[in-house]
Amino acid sequence: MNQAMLKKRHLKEEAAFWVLRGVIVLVLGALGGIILFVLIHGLGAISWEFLTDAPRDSMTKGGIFPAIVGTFYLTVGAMVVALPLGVSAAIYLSEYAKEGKLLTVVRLGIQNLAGVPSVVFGLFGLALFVVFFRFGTSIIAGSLTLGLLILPTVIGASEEALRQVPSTFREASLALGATRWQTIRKVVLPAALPGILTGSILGLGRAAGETAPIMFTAATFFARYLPESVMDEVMALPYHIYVLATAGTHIEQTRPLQYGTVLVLISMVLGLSLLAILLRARMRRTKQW
Amino acid sequence: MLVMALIVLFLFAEGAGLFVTVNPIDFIFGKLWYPTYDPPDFGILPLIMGSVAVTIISSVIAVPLGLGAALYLAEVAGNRMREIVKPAVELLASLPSVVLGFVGMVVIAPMLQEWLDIPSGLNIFNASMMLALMAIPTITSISEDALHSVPRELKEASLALGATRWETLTKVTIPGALSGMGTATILGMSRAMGETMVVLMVAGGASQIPTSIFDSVRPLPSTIAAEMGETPVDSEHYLALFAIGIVLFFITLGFNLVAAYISNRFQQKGAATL
Amino acid sequence: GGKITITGSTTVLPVAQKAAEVFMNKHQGLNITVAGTGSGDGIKSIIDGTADIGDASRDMKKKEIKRAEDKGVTPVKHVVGLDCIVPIVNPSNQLRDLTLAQLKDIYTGKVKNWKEVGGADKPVVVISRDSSSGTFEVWNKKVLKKERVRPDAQLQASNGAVAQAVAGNKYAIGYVGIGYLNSKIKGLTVGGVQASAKTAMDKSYPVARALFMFTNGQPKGDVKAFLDFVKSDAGQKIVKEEGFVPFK
Amino acid sequence: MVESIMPPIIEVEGLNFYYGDFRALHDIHLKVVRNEVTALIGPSGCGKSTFLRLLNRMNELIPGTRVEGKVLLDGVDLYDPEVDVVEVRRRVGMVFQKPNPFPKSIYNNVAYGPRLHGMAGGSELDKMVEDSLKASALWDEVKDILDQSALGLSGGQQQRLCLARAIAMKPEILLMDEPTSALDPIATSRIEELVKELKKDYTVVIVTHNMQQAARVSDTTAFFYVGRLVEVGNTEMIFTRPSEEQTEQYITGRFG
Amino acid sequence: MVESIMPPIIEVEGLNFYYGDFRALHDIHLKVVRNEVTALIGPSGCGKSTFLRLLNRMNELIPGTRVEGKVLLDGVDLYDPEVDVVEVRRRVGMVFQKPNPFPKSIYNNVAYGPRLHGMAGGSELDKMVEDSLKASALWDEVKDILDQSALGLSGGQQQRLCLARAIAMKPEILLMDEPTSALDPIATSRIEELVKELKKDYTVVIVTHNMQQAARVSDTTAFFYVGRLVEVGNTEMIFTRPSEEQTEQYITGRFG
Ligand SMILES: Nc1ncnc2c1ncn2[C@@H]1O[C@H](COP(=O)(O)OP(=O)(O)OP(=O)(O)O)[C@@H](O)[C@H]1O
Ligand SMILES: Nc1ncnc2c1ncn2[C@@H]1O[C@H](COP(=O)(O)OP(=O)(O)OP(=O)(O)O)[C@@H](O)[C@H]1O
Ligand SMILES: [Mg+2]
Ligand SMILES: [Mg+2]
Ligand SMILES: O=P([O-])([O-])[O-]
Repeated sequence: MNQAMLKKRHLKEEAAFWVLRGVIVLVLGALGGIILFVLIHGLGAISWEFLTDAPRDSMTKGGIFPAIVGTFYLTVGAMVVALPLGVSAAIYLSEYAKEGKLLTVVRLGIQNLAGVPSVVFGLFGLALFVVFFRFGTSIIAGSLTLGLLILPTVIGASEEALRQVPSTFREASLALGATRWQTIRKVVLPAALPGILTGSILGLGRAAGETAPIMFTAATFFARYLPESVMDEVMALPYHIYVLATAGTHIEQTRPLQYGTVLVLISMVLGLSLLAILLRARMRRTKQW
Repeated sequence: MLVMALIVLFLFAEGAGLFVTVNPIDFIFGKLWYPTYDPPDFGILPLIMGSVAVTIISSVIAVPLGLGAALYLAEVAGNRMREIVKPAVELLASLPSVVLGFVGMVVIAPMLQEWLDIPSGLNIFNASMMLALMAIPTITSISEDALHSVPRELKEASLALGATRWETLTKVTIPGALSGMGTATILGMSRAMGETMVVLMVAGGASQIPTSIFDSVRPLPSTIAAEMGETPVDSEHYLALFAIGIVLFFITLGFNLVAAYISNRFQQKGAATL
Repeated sequence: GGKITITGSTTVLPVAQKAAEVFMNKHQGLNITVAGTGSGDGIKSIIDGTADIGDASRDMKKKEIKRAEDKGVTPVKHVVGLDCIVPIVNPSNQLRDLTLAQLKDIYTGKVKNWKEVGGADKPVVVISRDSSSGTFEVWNKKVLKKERVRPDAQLQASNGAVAQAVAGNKYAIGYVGIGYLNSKIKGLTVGGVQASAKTAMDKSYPVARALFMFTNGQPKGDVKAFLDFVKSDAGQKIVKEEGFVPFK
Repeated sequence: MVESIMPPIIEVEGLNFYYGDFRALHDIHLKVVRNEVTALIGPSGCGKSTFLRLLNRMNELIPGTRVEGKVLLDGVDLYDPEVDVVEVRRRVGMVFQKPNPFPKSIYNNVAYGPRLHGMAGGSELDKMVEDSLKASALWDEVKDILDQSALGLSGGQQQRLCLARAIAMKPEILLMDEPTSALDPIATSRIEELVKELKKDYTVVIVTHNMQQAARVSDTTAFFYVGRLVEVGNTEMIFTRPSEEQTEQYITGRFG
Repeated sequence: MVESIMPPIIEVEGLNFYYGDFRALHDIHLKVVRNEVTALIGPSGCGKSTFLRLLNRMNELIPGTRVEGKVLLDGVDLYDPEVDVVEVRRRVGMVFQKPNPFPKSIYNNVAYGPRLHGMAGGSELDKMVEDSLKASALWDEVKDILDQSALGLSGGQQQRLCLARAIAMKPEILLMDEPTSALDPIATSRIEELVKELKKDYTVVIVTHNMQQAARVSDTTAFFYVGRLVEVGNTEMIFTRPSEEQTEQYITGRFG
């Protein structure tokens, strides 16, 4: 056989693979660079006071506690909206819906909902919740908006989790004379739960990091105290970063706080994603069917 | 589905009001965006061109990188590497956009201006780089799925015939995954098109039709985000912003439909069974 | 405790925020939230009844007054300070002064290079505000005489963002409320007049204006107490600290 | 064809089955005799599983399918609109090819069916679980670990657990679709023993691709080929003197 | 054990194989004789496929696996670091269980290998494709539709196409992993005919779960059981007078 040619083919392979390795280094380098940069600049700002106090002295001192809490409320609120809706939709889609034109259209709709820009969700939330339902700028308006935003994520993850439950479980249950609903409740849902949770955590992370949808529906610049009802507006981490970085007379003085806030937000969001990823990996490893 | 319908309904209910006074053709093709002057001009062509510009440039950056990363994950990475790299790419996907906007504004913009000696670091190029970072994970993960769904039997058949891994990749795997990779690219572009915070903070905000990649632009989403807060409910300007929302909605809808169409139409026929 | 929501002008925002902070220290249990979205939004929220206090860096427009009347709202205007809108450039720029006419030419796009107004041979990067901001409306009326800003002007959403952009850009020109001046940017004199408390008060500075807080009807209770505080000496001290001009 | 003397518990009359446009079964007539083991054999894809699943209406779960003809259980047509599918499945138990215990405890696997149907509670239920596990010859191995996950059992144990789970419903008929094909030789022979035991109390219909297994455990054998029932009769007869040529070719390994 | 007189083309010496910690093959010694058909039989999961795929180093693709021992092809160890895996796979062709033609034209399927290796071009390549298709007895059926997609062929035709594709590389050995298990009886017997034909020019190693098939086509039969090579020898001997009890139990259908 032609040895020279063989060698050339191997060389070509090596060269191509090195290019691909370069690509991945570049991509991950960008991620690493950003995280490192934020760490270096933000770590100095982090302190107990920063995490547990309200802002002081024209936002140049103090902390971001109200923003942390606000983001927490908004995110949990979004989950309260998205989880029941999303899981029911997923159950319907994977267990009840009959394959056909209608289902294709519904699926397409959900898929497209996932592609709707977040700022459009913001507009929608403004028109429907803030103005039409007269919720005003409030936790409830923001949560509903964010909830709808992450709905496709939750539906997708739940459907996937349900789909991964082997059909033999369903058949076994049905063959024992269980109704469909009994089968879903007693066998399918428990088996799918870890997957649904993972998906929800991912959704949680997404909701925590979004800015555009809460800009007109929930967020405010400064609030010292925690909100008292769901009708109150709140500070939120992503919005806090945005306004501190672009507004106010003291942009330069608040720079360390900006980095600190970015660091807190990144830790929260990436932490949630990491948690989901680890959970999923564990699930795959320990999956027994 | 209901949500989808509601979104369309409300966007239309609000946005359509504009077209009572403004001709839709003038709206879309008008070259001047002066929403608060008397008389106002509601021409969003510069905004559309701004969106198009950042979308194209960011794809130029993101597509090769995103596809390359997918190929790496699918074929080059060892098992151990994969288990590290894949979650890392997913983490990139979960970086909040406001953080990318922040980095682009505070870090990249001054650097660009310094190095390239350009009038402003807040421009198409900077925004596109940040948007590319958002699009890459989308492109990578969908293409990787596509590469994976090429039946193993086909890859094995090729290898068993004495093809190198690279030859198998280019001759069998990539052709088989082409539609998936196309879908991935379009969805990545759609993501860049709809992203708000990055362009709001980094693109510069000038409502002009760009002529260079270092021009500042004012893409559709950033216009909505910047101006919505200040405009009175039901004013013409408010309606115009909703109309922009409609345009944006339909552009991304178009992208998504094309993506869905491609992935359905060219779905891998599966292992060639009976 | 009670609650006050404040929203509106980004120019007034630092004053409102700081005042709220100090006021809350004195009145435990009172909760004040402050948002900064723009003057239009401040006035809008008074008309719509969505906030207790609406900040604005411009007066109400005829249209807005009409809308308020239609809704049966009587906005009450409280002057809380004065301001000069100052043209700013990067400190590396040698220029010191521009006339109103030169500013107009720059902003409308007639002048595109610094050398045309006596500077270096470099392009001018024009930075302006989103056209719905109060600062822009005043600038538009007093400098541009309602002509249009050149379309390639970069539009920023707040005073702070303009200051930032100019600080980071050698060729840029922008304009901000006097409170936003700092060492990273250089304020120009306009037709030889320096922006200052004095020139603002005697109206010799050509782009001076008042800063307002609006309420729906005469303020009562906590809102009244807060507004009284802002108008008091202690409040005006805050206005001064934030770089603006006390109205008395 | 050999007619048994015992009265049939199942009578299948003119059964056709369609997956969409594809006709998977052609005009099947078959009688299953009470307290016998009936084996279904035939090459891959001939319709054995499809036929078996028609006996407890499991094929209904597949969209786009259609049944014609009758399946009489004690004289009542299972496909009569009056008949409740849940009740059918309670009366006709099923064991699948791959052991498929629920990811629950051993106890809860067996108790699943009785609980659903409110058949028993408390100590009565305990008794029921014990009896079922004894009937499937698993009791001694698991009596001390009833609350452990069923997924921890070996494949053969899991399959016997699935059998116990089916038995706990006190069905009249047990359907088994290649119940040993995923098991090792020892587990296989235990299940085969069990099948022979069970026919005292139950009627068993078993699909198998292992002809020797059919010969060992069944009383009656039915040979299917591309959707048709080619031949049915006494097992010994089928394996020694088949009347059809296709049957002979198949059992001598010319194809399949 | 029966030793053949012909010189072996493959000698496997002390072969162990591990999927992670799981040892799938235990110390296998086996000789494959040139121009013979060697059949590998044994119950599901005994390691037949694993062993076969070690002969062209296909198992390398599975992460976390490990090989010990030698596989000598014409005296050269395939697992020697000097040896190029691409070259190994060219010399050792493979046909899989499920027909897996590329989604390309019939012509391009067959030409795939020769093109890769720069073996031929132009009319020479045409000739090569024709010869290979003739050798796999497919030429007459496809000679007019060479540019149509291979996916349009029937299952049996696809499998013969895969055979042609392998033959086009002019390999020394052909490995086949249950090549007929997805085919109908007629397609099966065509492939069996082919295998008998092919041994004139090639050495064939074939895995099958159909013992009659092994008896029909092979010269030598090797019986695997849970990762061990229990017995190997002349096919007739193995099927009539096996020396090991496990072999006998298996071929008489006591399990599997
Ligand atoms: N869900 C389905 N949709 C469409 N066709 C199906 C479906 N299930 C089975 N078939 C087809 O029906 C025919 C009979 O299938 P069935 O599973 O009953 O065969 P079988 O005899 O059980 O085979 P095996 O021995 O492989 O289990 C086959 O041709 C099969 O392809
Ligand atoms: N990729 C893998 N990872 C881990 N274990 C594997 C893998 N592939 C096969 N095995 C295990 O190795 C053993 C041998 O498998 P192999 O596929 O070689 O069996 P086989 O004899 O070909 O079976 P069959 O007749 O079912 O094809 C089995 O226990 C199997 O579970
Ligand atoms: Mg079957
Ligand atoms: Mg195998
Ligand atoms: O004060 P403004 O934010 O409206 O310019």
